[in-house]
Amino acid sequence: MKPERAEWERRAGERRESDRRADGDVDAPRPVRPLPSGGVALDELCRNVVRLAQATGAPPRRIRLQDGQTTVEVEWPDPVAGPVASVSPAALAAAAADERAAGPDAEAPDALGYVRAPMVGTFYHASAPDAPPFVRVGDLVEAGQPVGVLEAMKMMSTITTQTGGRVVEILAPNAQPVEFDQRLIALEPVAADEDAR
Amino acid sequence: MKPERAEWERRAGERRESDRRADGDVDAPRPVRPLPSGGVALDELCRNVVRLAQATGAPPRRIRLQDGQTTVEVEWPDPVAGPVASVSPAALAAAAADERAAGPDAEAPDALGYVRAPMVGTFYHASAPDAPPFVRVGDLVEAGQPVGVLEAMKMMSTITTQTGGRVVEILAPNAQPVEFDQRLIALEPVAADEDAR
Amino acid sequence: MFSTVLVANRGEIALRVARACRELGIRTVAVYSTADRDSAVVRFADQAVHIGPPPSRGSYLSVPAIIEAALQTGAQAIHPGYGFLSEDPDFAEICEMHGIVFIGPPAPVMQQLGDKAVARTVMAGAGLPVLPGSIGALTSAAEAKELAREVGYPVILKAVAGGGGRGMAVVRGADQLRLAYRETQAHARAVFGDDRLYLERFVEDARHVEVQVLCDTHGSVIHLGERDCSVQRRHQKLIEESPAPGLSPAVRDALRAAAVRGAAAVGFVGAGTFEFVLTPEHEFYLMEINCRLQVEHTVTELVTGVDIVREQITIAAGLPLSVRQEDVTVRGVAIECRVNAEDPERDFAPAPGLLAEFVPPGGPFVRVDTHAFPGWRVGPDYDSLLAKTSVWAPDRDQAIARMDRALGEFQVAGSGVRTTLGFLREMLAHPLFRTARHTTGLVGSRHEATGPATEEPARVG
Amino acid sequence: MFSTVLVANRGEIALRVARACRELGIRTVAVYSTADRDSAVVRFADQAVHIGPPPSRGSYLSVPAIIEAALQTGAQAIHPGYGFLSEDPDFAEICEMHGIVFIGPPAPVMQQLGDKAVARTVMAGAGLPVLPGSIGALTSAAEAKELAREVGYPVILKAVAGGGGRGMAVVRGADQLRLAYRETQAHARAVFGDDRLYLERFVEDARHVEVQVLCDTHGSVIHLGERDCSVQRRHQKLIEESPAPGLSPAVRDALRAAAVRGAAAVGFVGAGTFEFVLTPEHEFYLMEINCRLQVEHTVTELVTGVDIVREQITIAAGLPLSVRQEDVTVRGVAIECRVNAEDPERDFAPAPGLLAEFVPPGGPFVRVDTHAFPGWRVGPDYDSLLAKTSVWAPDRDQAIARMDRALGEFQVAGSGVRTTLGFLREMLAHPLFRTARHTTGLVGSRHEATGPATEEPARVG
Repeated sequence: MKPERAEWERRAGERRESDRRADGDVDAPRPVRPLPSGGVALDELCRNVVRLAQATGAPPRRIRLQDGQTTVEVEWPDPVAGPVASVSPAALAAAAADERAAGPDAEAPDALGYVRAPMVGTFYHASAPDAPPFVRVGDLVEAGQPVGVLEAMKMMSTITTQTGGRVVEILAPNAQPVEFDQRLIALEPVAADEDAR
Repeated sequence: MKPERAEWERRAGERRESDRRADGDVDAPRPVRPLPSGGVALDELCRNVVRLAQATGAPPRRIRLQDGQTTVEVEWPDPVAGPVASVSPAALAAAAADERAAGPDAEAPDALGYVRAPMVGTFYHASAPDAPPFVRVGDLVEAGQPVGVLEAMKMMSTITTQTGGRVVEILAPNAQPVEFDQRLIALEPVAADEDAR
Repeated sequence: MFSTVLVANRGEIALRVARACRELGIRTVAVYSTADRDSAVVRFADQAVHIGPPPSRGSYLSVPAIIEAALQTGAQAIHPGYGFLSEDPDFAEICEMHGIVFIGPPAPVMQQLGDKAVARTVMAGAGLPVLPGSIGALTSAAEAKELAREVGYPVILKAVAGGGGRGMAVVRGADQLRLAYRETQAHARAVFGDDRLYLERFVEDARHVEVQVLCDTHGSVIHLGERDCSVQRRHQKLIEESPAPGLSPAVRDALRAAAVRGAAAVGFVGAGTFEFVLTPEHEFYLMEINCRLQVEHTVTELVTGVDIVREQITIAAGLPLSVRQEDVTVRGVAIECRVNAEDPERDFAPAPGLLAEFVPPGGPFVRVDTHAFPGWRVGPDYDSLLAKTSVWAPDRDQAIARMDRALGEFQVAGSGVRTTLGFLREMLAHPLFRTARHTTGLVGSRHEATGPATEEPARVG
Repeated sequence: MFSTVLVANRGEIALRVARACRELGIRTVAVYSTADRDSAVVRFADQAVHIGPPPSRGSYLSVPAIIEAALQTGAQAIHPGYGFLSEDPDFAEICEMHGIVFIGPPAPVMQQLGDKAVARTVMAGAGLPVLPGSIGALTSAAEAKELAREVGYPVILKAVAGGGGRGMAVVRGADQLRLAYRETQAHARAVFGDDRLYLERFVEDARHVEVQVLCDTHGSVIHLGERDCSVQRRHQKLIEESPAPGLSPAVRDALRAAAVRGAAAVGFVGAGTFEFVLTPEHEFYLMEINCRLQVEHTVTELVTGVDIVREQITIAAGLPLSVRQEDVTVRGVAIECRVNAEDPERDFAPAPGLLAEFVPPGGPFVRVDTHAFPGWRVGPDYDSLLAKTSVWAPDRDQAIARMDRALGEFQVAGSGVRTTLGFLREMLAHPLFRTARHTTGLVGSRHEATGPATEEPARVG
């Protein structure tokens, strides 16, 4: 009984977490946790929402922010009935659908690029247990370069990066399961001249 | 079947109407629960809400802030009911539906006062079928003056007005059933000097 | 059959009754207080009448308002639900005076059984086992003390006009009797307007088992099996099940037969419940008889397939019962949990508020009776019952697992809102409950005296 | 018993299966596409794995992704629900290769019954009545024409790999045969990757009656009565009920016996359905056999009390059936209505959108199976099933009244969202349905040919 309930609550927490992501961060950087206090969280939220609203021309319908004990939730009226005449319901629906489809890591486009898992499997940093890893933090990689191996159904497939850049972090540990679309490696874009060097 | 469904929809309309009313028929934010130590949080909230409203051109419908034991919840009226500058056809239709469903008591707050039914019963304008009505439109009445009779369980009770004024309209027809709290008679306040004349 | 029925109640039970009417093709009239103007039954009913302010004495307990509403709307019958006016013989009589059918037992039967001391005497006369105690009402604390000495301690003092778990006190020794008498008397006077008391032997480690009966106006008296309602907190039922677990066929049959005999003896009509106390030795004694629908009727419906509210209505319309005793079979096990808007962490204080989220459980063999929905504001004016979750399964273990699953998926959230969901799951997981060895002492409040006096009638059944 | 089961499906059925697992004390793993990341089963399950993008070929139809997810999470068994991979013998084999139990019939049985031409031949051999038609697959339009002449028009052309109401065309005369053959063949090739066809006599004014069977690995083969699923629109079931109304005891027994005989003949294991066409003269002929849970299993559960999903799981774990044939009794009548997010005013076009309001019906004898909740976005990626509403009552009239009541209180609203609620109530009120004289032609689309090719497997059962 107990573990089940704990699990449930954990999931409920996760759900709220993902609600938050799905609802809130389209364009603005996600507040870095932990948040020091409700006031600061609110400040952060509002600053970002202002940017969001200015960028999109339409206020969101609802925003909720929660961190530990702190929760901030904001809802806007349904634009269909409200004074926002410029946005059609269809456009809103489409926008929301886009948002929904964006995936688990649908974070604001930040400066980094990511190599993502093309499917469920086990991610390996190297081609064999005793081989050196394909890439290390700090390495410069080019588009098309192998950066790891994914094992699924006993089949090994090489994972290549679609963009070049500098490896900032290996996000998925070696020989661990990964889900579809999970971020594996973070890449920092490199200026063309630097890239050329 | 059909009347049942129509009735259902009518009731659903009523609910929306009263939701709207419950949400607050004023423009100002309405704190639902006072805060023991949340003065700062509230301050912060309101300041930020102003920024939000300015940025988006529309006030939010609801804001909730919770920090540990502290909760701030603010609700704004649905824009359908508020002063909407550019009204969409959908909003108009919704408003019209609300009005239709709202019944006799759903009027905007106005300068009028009302004599209301103290309980369910049948309202009579006069003390007997052949007697003259207690009041007519245009009459001046004083607080405590009889203005009608309510019959409930075969008992007649005199209805008196609690405030003085000029009778603007007799809202409930003679010898018809009325519900609790239903508006029976509309009174217009009369200036003290006029009253004295 | 009636063409229009007025439902003189609120909350989940008003919706329950209105649903039964709708299925019978009967037009329904809801009545509501100002606090309930947006309630589920007001949405659901064919017509709704605003009868008074939030305090129930001016609305759900206002006989004139309800009668007027019935006359205005052309209702031919009134279903009183449970609580409020459901066991008020005066109300039943006034209905009759106005040509309105009261859906419940005849007023004289309610009068007789509503006086617990009289009911005790009448039922003893009909051969039902009653606990040793007073014959009729007590006249003084001295008489009570004398009687308690004969009966033997512990004893329980009960208000003659009580019921539903209120107006009673357990007394463990002679030195406590006088004070308990005074207090219970004062409580009874305050709550019921009738300070008469009676006294019985008090059974430790008892179970609460009750038999559902149905009686029509054609002389049929049947039972629909029994329920165990031993999981209580301060005499308020929390979890109920049918059939009562662990009874021998002989005891089960004797219980059911006693109820049928009792119902026949008083000329009962409608749906009623015979509540018994069951000792650890599986001897049983009549506690009281309820002349109304019980909260927990759902579990009986789930195991028998009989729609008790429908039967109440058709009986009141003069029709015979839809089933004979031999058609009634109890299949599997049903359990009901009462999900209340209360905070178990704060001694079950009511925790009202606006329901931001409300997703009841669903799926196989789960039934939810609730008036709540997302956006409904649970108010402070009435009792805290939020939803009844009932499940059915072929056996008790599966029913418990199913209930735990159902409660686990019940999502209720809202500012200020707390529920007993977690507490109920703890009770379900309790080894004594799992093995059906629990008594009314399970929740640990059995020895407490009468609860606080509140305006609302308690909804124990 | 398994300690962890992976549910390889989505929507209401994924939740249904996860609920059964929870009640059995089994840890549940949900898999989800990006479109379903906030779905009810993801919330409910003990663990959830993101397996692919919204198009089902990369997620719910991706065998590698699902097997990997099972291996990662330590799932010992996979329940495939209905649709998607539920009747894919290759998937069942791959599960076995990885040491994972596929909860369903053995791969060879699915292989055999999945080929409708083979199934027809095998079942005819086992003595089940099949309609006059081809033995094995047709080889040419000319052969079809010759056969149709023998059998007599109208005939129906069906894809060997079809099922679930897709890949079929009724042919009323020799002049239409060649075109229909070409079109159906092209359709079958496009949708099933297998263009083989077979031909049968087509029965006008037929009813669709199916028998639910359960078979364990210990040789027990039982039926759970039959369902009538004649209310269909373009071969998609809309309303189902159990038992099938208006059958004589002889026909009912013969139907049930035929299904049990057929199941035993092929060594069936798990839950299956034998679908029959019932002529106006109450002769019946086998149509096809489904090797999976049906959408409408709920009505059988309500009348028998048997939890079919639970039985599927315990059968797969090697346990014997929980009931013997003599323990199975059909009590009362159950009806299911499929509430789809479709717009009946626009030819039942899917009407997805965000659910602003979603309050399913409740109360006595109503069961709702849904993955929807307020705030859930009904997406365009999958089928439009929003909720299954099932009711039980002692008789068919009461069940219809109860269903109408339940659908009437179902509140669904959201921008763009339309539902079939009103349409279903019209069907319930139809005189032919009320008197159980309806056939598959009730909705008026029986004579239409194959529907449009869509990516998703149709969820007819």
